Amino acid sequence: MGDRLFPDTGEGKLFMDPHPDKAREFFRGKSRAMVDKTMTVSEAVSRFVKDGDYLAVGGFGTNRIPTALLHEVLRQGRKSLGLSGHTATHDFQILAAGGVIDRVDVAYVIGLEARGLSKAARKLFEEARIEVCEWTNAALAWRYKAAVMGTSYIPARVMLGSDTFVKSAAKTVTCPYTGLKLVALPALYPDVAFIHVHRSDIYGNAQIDGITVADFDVARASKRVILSTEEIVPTDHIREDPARTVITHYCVDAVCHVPYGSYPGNMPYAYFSDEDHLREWLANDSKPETLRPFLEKYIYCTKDFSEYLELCGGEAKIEALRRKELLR
Amino acid sequence: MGDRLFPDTGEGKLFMDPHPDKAREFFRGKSRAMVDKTMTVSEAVSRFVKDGDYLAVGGFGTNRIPTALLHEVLRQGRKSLGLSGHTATHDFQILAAGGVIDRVDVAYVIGLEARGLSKAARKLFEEARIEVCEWTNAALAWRYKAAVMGTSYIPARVMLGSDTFVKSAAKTVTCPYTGLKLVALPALYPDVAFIHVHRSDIYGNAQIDGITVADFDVARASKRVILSTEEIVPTDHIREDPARTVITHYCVDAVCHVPYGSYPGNMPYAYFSDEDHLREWLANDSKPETLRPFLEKYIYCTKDFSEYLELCGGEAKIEALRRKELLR
Amino acid sequence: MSEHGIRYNAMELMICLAARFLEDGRTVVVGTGAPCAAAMLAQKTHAPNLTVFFEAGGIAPLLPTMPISVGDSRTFHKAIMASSMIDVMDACQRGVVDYCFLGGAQIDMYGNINSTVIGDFQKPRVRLPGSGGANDLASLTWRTMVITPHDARRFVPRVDFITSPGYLTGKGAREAAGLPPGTRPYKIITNLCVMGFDDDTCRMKVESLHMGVSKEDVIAATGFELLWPERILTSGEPTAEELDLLRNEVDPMKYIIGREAV
Amino acid sequence: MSEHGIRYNAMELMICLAARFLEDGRTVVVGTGAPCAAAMLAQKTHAPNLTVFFEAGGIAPLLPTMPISVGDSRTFHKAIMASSMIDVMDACQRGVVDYCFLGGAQIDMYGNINSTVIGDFQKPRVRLPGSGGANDLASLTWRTMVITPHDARRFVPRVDFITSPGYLTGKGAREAAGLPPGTRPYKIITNLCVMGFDDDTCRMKVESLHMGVSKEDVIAATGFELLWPERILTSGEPTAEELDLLRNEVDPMKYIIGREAV
Repeated sequence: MGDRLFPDTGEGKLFMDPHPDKAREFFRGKSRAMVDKTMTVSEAVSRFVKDGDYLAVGGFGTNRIPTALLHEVLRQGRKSLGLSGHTATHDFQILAAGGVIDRVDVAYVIGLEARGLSKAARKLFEEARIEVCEWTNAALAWRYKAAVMGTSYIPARVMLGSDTFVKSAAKTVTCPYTGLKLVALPALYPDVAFIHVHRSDIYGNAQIDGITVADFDVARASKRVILSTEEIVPTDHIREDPARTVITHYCVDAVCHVPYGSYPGNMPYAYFSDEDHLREWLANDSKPETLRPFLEKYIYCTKDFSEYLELCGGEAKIEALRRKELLR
Repeated sequence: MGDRLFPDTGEGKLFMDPHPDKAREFFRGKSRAMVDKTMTVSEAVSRFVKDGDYLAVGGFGTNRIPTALLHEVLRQGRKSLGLSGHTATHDFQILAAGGVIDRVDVAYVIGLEARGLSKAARKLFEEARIEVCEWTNAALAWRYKAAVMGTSYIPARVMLGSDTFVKSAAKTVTCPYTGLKLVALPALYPDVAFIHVHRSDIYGNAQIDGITVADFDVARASKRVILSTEEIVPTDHIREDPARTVITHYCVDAVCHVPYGSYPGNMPYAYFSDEDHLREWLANDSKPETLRPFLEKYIYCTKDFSEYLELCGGEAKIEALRRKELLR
Repeated sequence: MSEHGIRYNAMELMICLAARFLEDGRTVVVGTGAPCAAAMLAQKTHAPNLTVFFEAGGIAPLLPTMPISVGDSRTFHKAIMASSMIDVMDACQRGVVDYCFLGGAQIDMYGNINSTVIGDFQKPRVRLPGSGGANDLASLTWRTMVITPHDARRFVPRVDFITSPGYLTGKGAREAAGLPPGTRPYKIITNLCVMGFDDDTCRMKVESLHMGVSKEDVIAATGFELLWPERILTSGEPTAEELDLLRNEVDPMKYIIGREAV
Repeated sequence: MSEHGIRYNAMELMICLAARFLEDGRTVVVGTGAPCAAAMLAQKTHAPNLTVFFEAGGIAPLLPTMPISVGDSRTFHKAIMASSMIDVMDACQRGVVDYCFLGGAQIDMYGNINSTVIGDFQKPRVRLPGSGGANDLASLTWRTMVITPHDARRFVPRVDFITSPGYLTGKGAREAAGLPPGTRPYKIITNLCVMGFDDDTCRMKVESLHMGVSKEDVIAATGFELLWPERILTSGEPTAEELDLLRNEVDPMKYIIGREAV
């Protein structure tokens, strides 16, 4: 800063095309039919996640996260994925540990908030094994919103003057009404989104209890959406209280029934985060020699999420976390 | 069209300043305290609506409309108001009949959808007694959204190529990422908003059942907000289900308890619209000689909304409309 | 009128023809009246999986009766979602919505529609309600349809005001204006005929005449020169099943089909 | 340490001092840890009407325990609204949010903060989490506060990376960059002192030294030249009431106040 002219374009790479006409063509071809989309996690990841895809993850790092879907990406050995690092904490930790991502739009990554930092995740950056473009939480939220709106950008007032801007792929624009300098945030249309919800019908009409974080927008901005859900409910249940719906069927490609699917993350009103297991993750991902057996044990050698959950303490553990969540 | 170059700026007048710094200064000074904001409709209109103010009305024309507040504006003889005509049907009809508005951003006005058109409202235009700027429903919704976001505009893809654009105050911009031509919709920060809700606490934390139309945004975009509410509930009630909240206290200036306050409009899950009374309005506002006595009877000579409601049939009428709403 | 001895009126015919253009598994934004009836009929016949949006926020309701307003409580009765106008308009702009239905006071050979003003804008002879969501839907949904009475006051050489864009001035004009590529006026369904648009000139072109309607009838009721196909088809007629559903399930109170179209 | 014989640690002192800067009837975005504790303490003392936001969407909760994450279920426990990140960020950009608290690995004399990278960006010596919402809050809220340990590794002449803007290069630089006028870094609260910023130079300026801390202590722990007032005040100490509330109601499990600050 200071002794140089501030650029009007960031140096970062724009990983995803913000052109709304390309997104429109995709959305035009996508079915809006209410057909049964329930399938296993394995089938959903196998059908809707391809090597090289750019991924958006719902929830907030360790809260209402689609753990089962993230694990399955590792199990199926996907590679070269891109990621929207929108407060990506345990989700980023899993993907980084599995070596499945090679580029990331960063708002917040590698940290697990107050819990500390993932050394395995940090190493990706320090060894320059990942392409990085900087943003902020609001910037990524508004980039999703621009996509939801089917426009190519939204103007905002963040990142201005900072190196966060310099290392982003943003550009500045001048407001035609006020002459203000604004940041044009390019629309972000992810290839695929993973979102964990409280309940969904078989078509993907889904409810979330509590804060939605950015998931109203993530579900609409993404070309393909895989839901994991605590519960599958009849469509009548959705229709009884239509103001509760957050995600609608025409956005969704797959619905996977995964009870406790946010574990070890917090699921509001259902179960708290398992801080012991998250500490175990942080301890084990600090060195390759502990990380590999840890991943073998919990992910690569488990058939699915229910086996993982059993290893972690199963129903008894969930019951304890439920009591914690409900302050009992 | 056709034989002329299409302009990159509409000819219409921008009634409200879209500059976010002016709005920020206003919002900075506005109290965010949770203090008792309950007051009568008369006090709310008297304190928070000034001659010349620009008004936004919640709901959708004949659905969940703040009738009591609109009537009170006439009773208190406000003048030279501006209006956001965002599917303004019966609300527009009331304001037009009272001669209190002199400028309007039009998306949809003077019509009452399938019911027909208000002749009194139409006459304002045909006699050029009102300044007009054209927009669309989506454009006004996005203009509110730009204000909610605290930016000065949002780009969109409507109005392009049409005379609606030519008679708007919009400008076109070029997207810095795609080169696309887009319409820059200027932020709309109304001076004051009237919104009718199902329930609110005394601070203005409020819930709406059913579609929110644009009211999530209207409440946040507007400098001053007056709520009328079917019911006042304890704040604990709001806190029991925080995902239901649509409007938060720091947006709100006044909370007026007005049961059946959307009458003769529809209030979802509570009472249907009174089509007979709306027909009476249309019949009577067709000529000055019938309009004036009609307004005298229902508005100017009634003390408040409850007197109006009594004239219209009171509880018995509401009970009939409730049965109709609930399909009984 | 009927070939097979089934009687129906022009409104019933238009609704049935419109319904047939709505493909299953797609999305449509409807208003009140005939478009809503057409969508409901389509759902009850060939398109059970048609998702209906109302622009005020109702998504995929189970309509208990005909709505009076695009935002009344019927439009989100047992809906999949009671959402917001911006959610619906965002979906249109994102390319998720396939069809819309519009009406208007004037329409020209390129499908441009006027619902704003007759005469001068500043001091109009007749002021109309304005765009509402019409311009948005005509700009953003993939295929715009119109159900309208057919007369020369309405089908004019030049609309006084383009509220909602059709093909504007012809081929390429929508794209040049910045409208999303691939969106277009699709079908005009009147009490006389069904019209589409010629791919090359983007001008309105008759596709089929209703039973008992002559080419001359249509020409007389149209204020501009229409294009005609080499072979003029006859529009299909409502089937007994369609009429039964329309009269007994879609609009039993005859709010819509009780009106004569002209 | 205490003048009045009440013992408290540095974390407790910083939280109490921070709480006092939060005016009643205003709004603050907090994260977990000390900022959250400060806001809770302010609510229990002079600012019962302080509205607390969490950036993931929790608005005005009744916090039953200290949140572990900015988005965990505590952050919207019995909240006024369980909203979304965009609603909170929109409120910040609209000018509705008065205060925020940030932290970081490095801070310079203009209050610019680095939480992205130490060393080279492409191949960093130490990679940090990045902005998260920090840049947003520093750009958009009216007054940015920092609670941080005070040492020369942290208070550096030049941050390796400006993640979140302070005064950038000095007077007028925020406005020139396009940031909303009137927003600014406000208070830096450390284990040694409270600092503000000089109106003319926009440089960090000591306001008060904590009890028992000397000017030399602060100079030694700061990697750049600080401005000093003509008369150096002594920071207030926590009152018995504040400590009681902090220890018994705000953080009874001592998640925050059990940590030593340095």
